[in-house]
Amino acid sequence: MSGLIFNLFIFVLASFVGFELISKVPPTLHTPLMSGANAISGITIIGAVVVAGQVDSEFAQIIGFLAIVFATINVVGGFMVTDRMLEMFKKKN
Amino acid sequence: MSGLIFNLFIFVLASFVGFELISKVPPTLHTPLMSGANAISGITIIGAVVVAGQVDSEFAQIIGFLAIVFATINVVGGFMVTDRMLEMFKKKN
Amino acid sequence: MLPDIIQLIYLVATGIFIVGIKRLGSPATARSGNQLAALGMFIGIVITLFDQQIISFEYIIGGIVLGSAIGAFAAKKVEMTSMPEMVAIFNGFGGGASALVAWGEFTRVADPNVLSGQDLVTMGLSILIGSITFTGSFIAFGKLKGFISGNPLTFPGQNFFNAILTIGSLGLVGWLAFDPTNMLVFWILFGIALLLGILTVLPIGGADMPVVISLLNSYSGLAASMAGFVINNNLLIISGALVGAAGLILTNIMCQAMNRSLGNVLFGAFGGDNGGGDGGPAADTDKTVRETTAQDVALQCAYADKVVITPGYGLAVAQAQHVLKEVVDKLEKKGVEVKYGIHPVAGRMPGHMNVLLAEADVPYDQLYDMEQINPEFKSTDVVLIIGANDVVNPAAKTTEGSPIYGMPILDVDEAKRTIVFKRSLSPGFAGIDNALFYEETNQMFFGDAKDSLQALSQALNDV
Amino acid sequence: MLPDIIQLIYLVATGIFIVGIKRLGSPATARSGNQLAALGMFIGIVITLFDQQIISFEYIIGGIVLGSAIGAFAAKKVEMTSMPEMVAIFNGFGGGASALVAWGEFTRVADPNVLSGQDLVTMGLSILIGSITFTGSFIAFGKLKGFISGNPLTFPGQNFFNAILTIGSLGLVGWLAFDPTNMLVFWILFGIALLLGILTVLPIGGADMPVVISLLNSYSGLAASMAGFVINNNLLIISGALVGAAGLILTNIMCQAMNRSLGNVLFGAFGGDNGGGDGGPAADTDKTVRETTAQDVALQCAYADKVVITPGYGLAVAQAQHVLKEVVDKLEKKGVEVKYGIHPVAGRMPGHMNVLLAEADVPYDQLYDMEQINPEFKSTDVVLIIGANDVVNPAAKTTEGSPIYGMPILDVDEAKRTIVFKRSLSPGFAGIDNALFYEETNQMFFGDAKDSLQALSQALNDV
Ligand SMILES: NC(=O)c1ccc[n+]([C@@H]2O[C@H](COP(=O)([O-])OP(=O)(O)OC[C@H]3O[C@@H](n4cnc5c(N)ncnc54)[C@H](OP(=O)(O)O)[C@@H]3O)[C@@H](O)[C@H]2O)c1
Ligand SMILES: NC(=O)c1ccc[n+]([C@@H]2O[C@H](COP(=O)([O-])OP(=O)(O)OC[C@H]3O[C@@H](n4cnc5c(N)ncnc54)[C@H](OP(=O)(O)O)[C@@H]3O)[C@@H](O)[C@H]2O)c1
Repeated sequence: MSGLIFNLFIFVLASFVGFELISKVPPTLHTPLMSGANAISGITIIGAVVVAGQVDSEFAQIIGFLAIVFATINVVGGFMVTDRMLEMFKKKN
Repeated sequence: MSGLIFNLFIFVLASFVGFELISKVPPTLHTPLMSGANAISGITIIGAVVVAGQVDSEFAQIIGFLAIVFATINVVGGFMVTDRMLEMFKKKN
Repeated sequence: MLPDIIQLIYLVATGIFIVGIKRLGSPATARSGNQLAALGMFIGIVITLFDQQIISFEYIIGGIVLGSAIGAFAAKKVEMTSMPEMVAIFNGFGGGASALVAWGEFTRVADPNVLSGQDLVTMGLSILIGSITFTGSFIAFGKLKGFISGNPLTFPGQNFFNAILTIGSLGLVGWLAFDPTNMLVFWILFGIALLLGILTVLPIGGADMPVVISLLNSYSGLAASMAGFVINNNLLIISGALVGAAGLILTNIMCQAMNRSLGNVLFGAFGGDNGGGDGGPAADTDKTVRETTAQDVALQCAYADKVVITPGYGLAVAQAQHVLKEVVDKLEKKGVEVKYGIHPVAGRMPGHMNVLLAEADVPYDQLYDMEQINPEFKSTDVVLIIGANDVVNPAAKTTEGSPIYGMPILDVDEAKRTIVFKRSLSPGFAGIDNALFYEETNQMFFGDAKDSLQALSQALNDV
Repeated sequence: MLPDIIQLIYLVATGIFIVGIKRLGSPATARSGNQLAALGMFIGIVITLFDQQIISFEYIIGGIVLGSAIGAFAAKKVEMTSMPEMVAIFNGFGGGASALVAWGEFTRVADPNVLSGQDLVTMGLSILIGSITFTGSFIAFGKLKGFISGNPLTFPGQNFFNAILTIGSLGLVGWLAFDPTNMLVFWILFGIALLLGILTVLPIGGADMPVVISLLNSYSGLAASMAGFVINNNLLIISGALVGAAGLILTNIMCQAMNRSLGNVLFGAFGGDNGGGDGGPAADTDKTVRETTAQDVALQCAYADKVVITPGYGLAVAQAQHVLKEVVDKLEKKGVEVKYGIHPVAGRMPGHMNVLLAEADVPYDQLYDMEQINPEFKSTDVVLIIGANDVVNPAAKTTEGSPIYGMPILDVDEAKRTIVFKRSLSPGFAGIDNALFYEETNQMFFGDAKDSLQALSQALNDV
């Protein structure tokens, strides 16, 4: 079985998980959820690390560096901002 | 990446899908759902077909034959019985 | 056909299964969901026939024809009220098939030493789980059918013994992985697994069988998934895992509805016989109950604005669903508003009442969940409690230490009048007395539910 | 470390992400869910550093340090009310990173001919989707911040032109797969993708930006997933797909809450400027409104049994959440029952009001969803409508053809008295007049919401 097929399988299954997870979220949490999901989409940082860490091409490394900077902004900023938002959700004690 | 790892990935992802799908089913449907899921678990018929269809070992083929009979009972009986149950769920017109 | 194309079609079948299961989760789409799942299965089977490994077809065709005939026959003949038994037995066959697949694959390779450790482990697990499912399901079937006593069959130290067997069998799976040519290990593993299925289900009370079946259903999914690891088949792994996870969640939901833990169900040796009423502690004779007659009930109902019906296990025993529907139709014709209030664990399997009433053509939008109906009792004139007991027992709210304490119940005592249809004062499944029977606002209509309802139907003609 | 072990740890990280997202779906667990997701990310990054392909670390460390500094700074400085902008810009960076990863991978291989067709297709898609996300997010940011006009910027045939560009870019992806050494194709694809991001977002009204951001968020997940296909990384594929699907569903939920289709949002050039009140059609001058004063409102509220507060976009504009809380505290001290009724699309982003009120320390169990609060208006004495307009506009029920027709609204008119806090009679987001203002039972309290509430708070001291 080829790698592409494998990738397709996990892509499809993960999409189903994503669909099911979100289908019943109250409006209150839409914005934090959007922001949290956005932070997770920064996972592309892993790809950036792979590109920046190889030594086949210096130019590719520089592109990778830029990709890391971009992705890290997304990840760090995203998680922090979400946390700030959620910190304020307190239950009446 | 080895085949086992691939299998583990799809196993885990599919389990998550299964968990999420069922978490909010009304009690009315528990029995049909149980019965429907049971029919799907007869998917092992695919394995039985593979075992019964090879020609490496006659004995294995006979085991495979038995497996097919068992699995087919599960599949055919399961889907039909579920359908009979669900047929009765009608909306007031 | 290329393996890649087979895989892609498997992926499509996977999607169909998922959508099918999803649709099974809502009354309006459930039937199409089941049909979709069957379609997915069909596609999966057909496409597997194109697998290059498959050379000989006689056994395949023979097996499918024979299996289909048996399955279809059983599915057509079974009565609606025997559904749990039927699901149990089908499930047992499924688990058995998974164990057989692993065994067949093990036998196929002339020299098991060529198998990798991980293949052997999944094989062992598939045999273990499949066999437990097989024998366990048959014991559950026997208990429900009454071939085997519904009482929990226990002996001292049983849980301990079963634990040892479980650990031992896992050890054997490991052993087999290191020493695959040792057929003795293989056979002992097989034997212990079959035994485990019997020994773990015997000590469970007959009335808890639906939960056990749901759990075994989850096992058979897991066994299928393991078989998928053995023959390296995605579709098998995925659908097995789907069903395994779904079954586990469902089991959990069912336990929650009874306010019990899964552990309590499996090891608690709870809930003796399967039918209510025959035996059990005698009712408290100090207190008095008010008896009533068909004529009186007919009058009360006919002049009520709103009547709620809360059925229970007795309705199934008496097979009174059709007469009940008749009574309701007559009441509605008289302009009375009638609703059914269905407790999630009324009867002996989840949705028992729904299936029963559906059989009598009661539209499902007339059936109300506990959460929906509870606020309505305050404005209800008469509640007819047909063969229900535990699900309306106030002890669940008041008596700490009672086996049903904490279980949410139908708040029938908030209605102006309750009328209980049952044969005696004997307790139901949980084996405890019911204070509701002695309430001021309650009346008892003794007798078999079917007879009583027939009399009521008769009496309604004259009102 | 062996690749298999890396994969296993990736699998663990996958599980953590899934549980994290699940926990993000409920208020009580949301924060821990976010933290779990961050943990999953951390594990994923650390473990990737053990990948054998990774040899040089300077760029990695430099990039992470720089990116973290910028991200942390921005996250700390941003005000609560600028959250949507911030999410937009972060999202743009994420999409950009995915495009860069694909580009870097493309550049890395000296001879692109060694890449297989499928690799090239996923690369092309990654660049395409990533770039659209990048520029699109920045336009959305600019619109929200006011750097770019919030009005829909359209030109004739725009949708047609964009459609051509989209099809063209997909064609270029295919071309690149067949002719990977042709750098011209590559650059044109890159350029068109960047342009598409700009052109598809410009025609959308500023107030629809939250929906657009959610959609772009879904795109950036998809772009990450495609980047995962390019470098063959499971974790990337899975988490990208998770976010892609979740974003899509979320976008859909948001559109539904506004009773509009996604197509209408994207191509409808709807919802002009981002702030309500400045401009818009003049109010109908024939009908009369009843004005009121802080003293009068204070009296009415103080002697009410039950007051419901329905905030809207004006609360955010006026930044009046803290004063509002002050007023509510005073009322509660006087024994008045106070609840907040939150319409799902009040404000300019989903949950806008919740975030705002949470900032002022309003506990979330005092906030009621539309479905929960609507049955309560009948028994409510006074409703304070603070800077809300469309979400209480009865035109949604009565005026067919109105842009909000069919949107469920807060049924404030069922209460004994409504008091609207806003600066003028000008319309809100949908640009339509509101018949509620002219109702018998309604009073207007004109002025900036913060000032008005401050006056009310003052007045309450004297009641
Ligand atoms: N639904 C599930 O999935 C499930 C699974 C396992 C266990 N359970 C348990 O089962 C119980 C269900 O409660 P329930 O209220 O439905 O039933 P129940 O508490 O078991 O009571 C049933 C009653 O029906 C009466 N009955 C029996 N045959 C009758 C007949 N022919 N005509 C009239 N009445 C008849 C019996 O009283 P007489 O003998 O006096 O007639 C008995 O008291 C709960 O304790 C639940 O936890 C449910
Ligand atoms: N929540 C979302 O996700 C989202 C996203 C996109 C679009 N929308 C749309 O946005 C609308 C939301 O409805 P809404 O009722 O919250 O808001 P709205 O209909 O836009 O009305 C807001 C009102 O607040 C008043 N206002 C503005 N600044 C104020 C201040 N400083 N003090 C007091 N009042 C002030 C304005 O009137 P004056 O100028 O007279 O003061 C305006 O009429 C809906 O149409 C919805 O579809 C929502």
